[in-house]
Amino acid sequence: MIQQLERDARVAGSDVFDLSTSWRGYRINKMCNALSQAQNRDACARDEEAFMAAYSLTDDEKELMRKRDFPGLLAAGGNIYFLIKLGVVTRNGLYHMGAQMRGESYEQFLSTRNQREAV
Amino acid sequence: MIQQLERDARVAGSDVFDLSTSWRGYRINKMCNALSQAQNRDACARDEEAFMAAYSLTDDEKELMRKRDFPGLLAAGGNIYFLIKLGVVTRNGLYHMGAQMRGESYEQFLSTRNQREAV
Amino acid sequence: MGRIVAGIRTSHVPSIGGAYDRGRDSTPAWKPLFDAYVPVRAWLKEMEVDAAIMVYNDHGADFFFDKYPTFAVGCAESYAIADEGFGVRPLPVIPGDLAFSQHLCRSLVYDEFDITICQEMRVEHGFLVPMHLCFEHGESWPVPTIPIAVNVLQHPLPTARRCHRLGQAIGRAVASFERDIRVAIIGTGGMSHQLTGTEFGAMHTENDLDFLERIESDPDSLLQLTHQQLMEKFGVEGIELIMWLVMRGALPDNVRRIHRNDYAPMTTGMGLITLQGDA
Amino acid sequence: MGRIVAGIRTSHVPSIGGAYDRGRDSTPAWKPLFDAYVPVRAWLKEMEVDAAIMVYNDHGADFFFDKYPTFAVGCAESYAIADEGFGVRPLPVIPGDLAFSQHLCRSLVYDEFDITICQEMRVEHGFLVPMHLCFEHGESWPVPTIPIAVNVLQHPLPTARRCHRLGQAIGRAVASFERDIRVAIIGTGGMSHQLTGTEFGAMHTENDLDFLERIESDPDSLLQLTHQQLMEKFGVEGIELIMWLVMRGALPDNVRRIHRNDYAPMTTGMGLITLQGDA
Ligand SMILES: [Fe+3]
Ligand SMILES: [Fe+3]
Repeated sequence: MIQQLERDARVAGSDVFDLSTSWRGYRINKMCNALSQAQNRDACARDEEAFMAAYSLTDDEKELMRKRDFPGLLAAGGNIYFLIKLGVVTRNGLYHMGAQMRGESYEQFLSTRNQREAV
Repeated sequence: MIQQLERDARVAGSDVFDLSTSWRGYRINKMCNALSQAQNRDACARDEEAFMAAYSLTDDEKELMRKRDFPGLLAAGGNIYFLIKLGVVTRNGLYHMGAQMRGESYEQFLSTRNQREAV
Repeated sequence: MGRIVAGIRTSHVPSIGGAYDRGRDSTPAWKPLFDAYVPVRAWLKEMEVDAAIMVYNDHGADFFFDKYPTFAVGCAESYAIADEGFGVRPLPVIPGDLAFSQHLCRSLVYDEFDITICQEMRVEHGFLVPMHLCFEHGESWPVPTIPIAVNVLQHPLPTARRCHRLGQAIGRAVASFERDIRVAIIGTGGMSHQLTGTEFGAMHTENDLDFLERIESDPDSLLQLTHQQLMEKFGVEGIELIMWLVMRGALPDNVRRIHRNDYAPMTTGMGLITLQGDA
Repeated sequence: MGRIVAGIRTSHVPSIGGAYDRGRDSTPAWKPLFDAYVPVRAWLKEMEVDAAIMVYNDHGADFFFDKYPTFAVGCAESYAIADEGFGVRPLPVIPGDLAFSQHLCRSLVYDEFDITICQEMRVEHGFLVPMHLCFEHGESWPVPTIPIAVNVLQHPLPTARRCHRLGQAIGRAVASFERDIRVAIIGTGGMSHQLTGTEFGAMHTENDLDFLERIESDPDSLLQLTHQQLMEKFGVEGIELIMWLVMRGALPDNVRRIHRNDYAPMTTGMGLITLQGDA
């Protein structure tokens, strides 16, 4: 058996989503997973606080969500593919999230791309 | 690779529950699976016809269910472990079903057991 | 490093759970079964086990044929009691060992076992009957337990050899764990039974005794049996015995037998054998 | 007996789906990507393929971390289009080939792959983008397709070698099928991308080109790479490239390359390579 990953591996400044992260972020990801259904997207848009409470988010997790702090949600165990569903509801596309992770504006981020029209 | 099972294998007069059976019995087993939840047991007990319709049972499957024909439900692809849940709701315990499969009365079946009190 | 110090194989017949819940363990029909586990519980206490691994199968309580795994491993802090169709049994929630589960999952996947990793898992009689036979509980259970569910319901099932190899891989995973834990592994199910067809209730006591003998002294002779051969010997539902092979694979080759029992009151051979691996 | 006659590796970036649905395939930003697939579709039509196998990953559309399989194989008559969080895309339901799926599942399990068998499975961009890039559709799709989902989201992931071995086992399963079908296998995902952290959007075009070269001429050199090494070369999310190895394992050793393209407009290397296996 060859170990595939160093303990608490970080690659290119990023955490690797492993079982430890997944357990830590379970509530966040379960909430985001529900957003694959239209009625849950409506429920989230209608009353975000009640929606977060229904998925037992902790106070810290709720605060990250209220601030639309995507790097913070990732650090709390959010998985990027589940956060993308949250992005749809909160009108934060992947590239907006990415700009935030890079500490740039959306425009700054786009200016670094080879073909910024391929959004 | 060693083949584990003859095609359409029968063992001791019984079908083997394989992928073909599972696909054939999918509606029946999905309905029975729902009976793991109390509110579905109530729904089934309250209005069995509506419950069967909600799981898209065919007319033949509905008729087997109305007749409490457990050998028939097995032949239609029902899995014994899921049918047991249906047995709970319809008051047909496993040994009642078994007696039916053997073509015996419940009393006859019990009389063949080593310790009939271990029910 | 962890060590597997105890191996147990036991049936998990649901009616044992019913008898247990109704306090019928001393009736003439049930006493021969329950009495056999009194020394097992005492022995397990003496063995000072830190964690248990329960190799069992789900009978439709938490898995459905929409997405049916070959091997599913629990990876949570605790496991709820499933409703199997008649309400939730009055048993405490099962404590898990999260770090141990995570290590086990990593080790198994990197060892080329394609498990389904379950961070939510509700357990049922296949797990619970062996649990309350082997461990006492008041408000809680004495050891954290990791569920490993094996598909024995919907053919194609994992081969006997694959089950044994899974056991060997579990053994490697335990040995490479960072904490010095003492682990019991429990393989459940069987023995002979047939729950469908005109031979409903048929048992094969001779074959059960032969299996009890072989799994102790000559497990290799069982690994080449096909599912067809196993079902012809033990009945269609007796195929559950492949789960005993997982447990056998996890133990060292040389083991000492401590307890053995068999009892066949109704429709299933209720076998029990315990093995001590620190010989 | 079945034969794998075509192998395709392609990215499955979701924005390709968005561009497709909005009819933007001829804009300057998207034309270089979409144009590359025109000859691929013509070639696949010429190859007279009877069925396709799509090796992809689910990105949280139909699987959640409550029960996360390493390998999941579709075994149904058809597969619905999943809602990924923004409604259901206007695409026809995917036709399956039930008997072929059932054979594939039996063969893989008896070959010691511990798959999760899915009789209900909804497919998403990881599957759909390659589907509409490779096949034309009106009201329906021209070939039945079998989904095989690989865990590339939640580590531990299957090793590169295990993915390649899965491909080899798929090859054996196709060869032992009773019908003389011609099969295309499509391995999707990648190439380099990083969707988290301060290096969001980083691409590694040199490494992508090297990978395109090696998967054609020297796949063995890729099998010993660990996930750590792969992520360091291709970014954290670029690990999806392990799915290309499944496809490579399913093809004969000697293959002829037909098409090749790469394009990197935004945040992901969009690679394409097709191989013909009847050389
Ligand atoms: Fe059982
Ligand atoms: Fe992807």
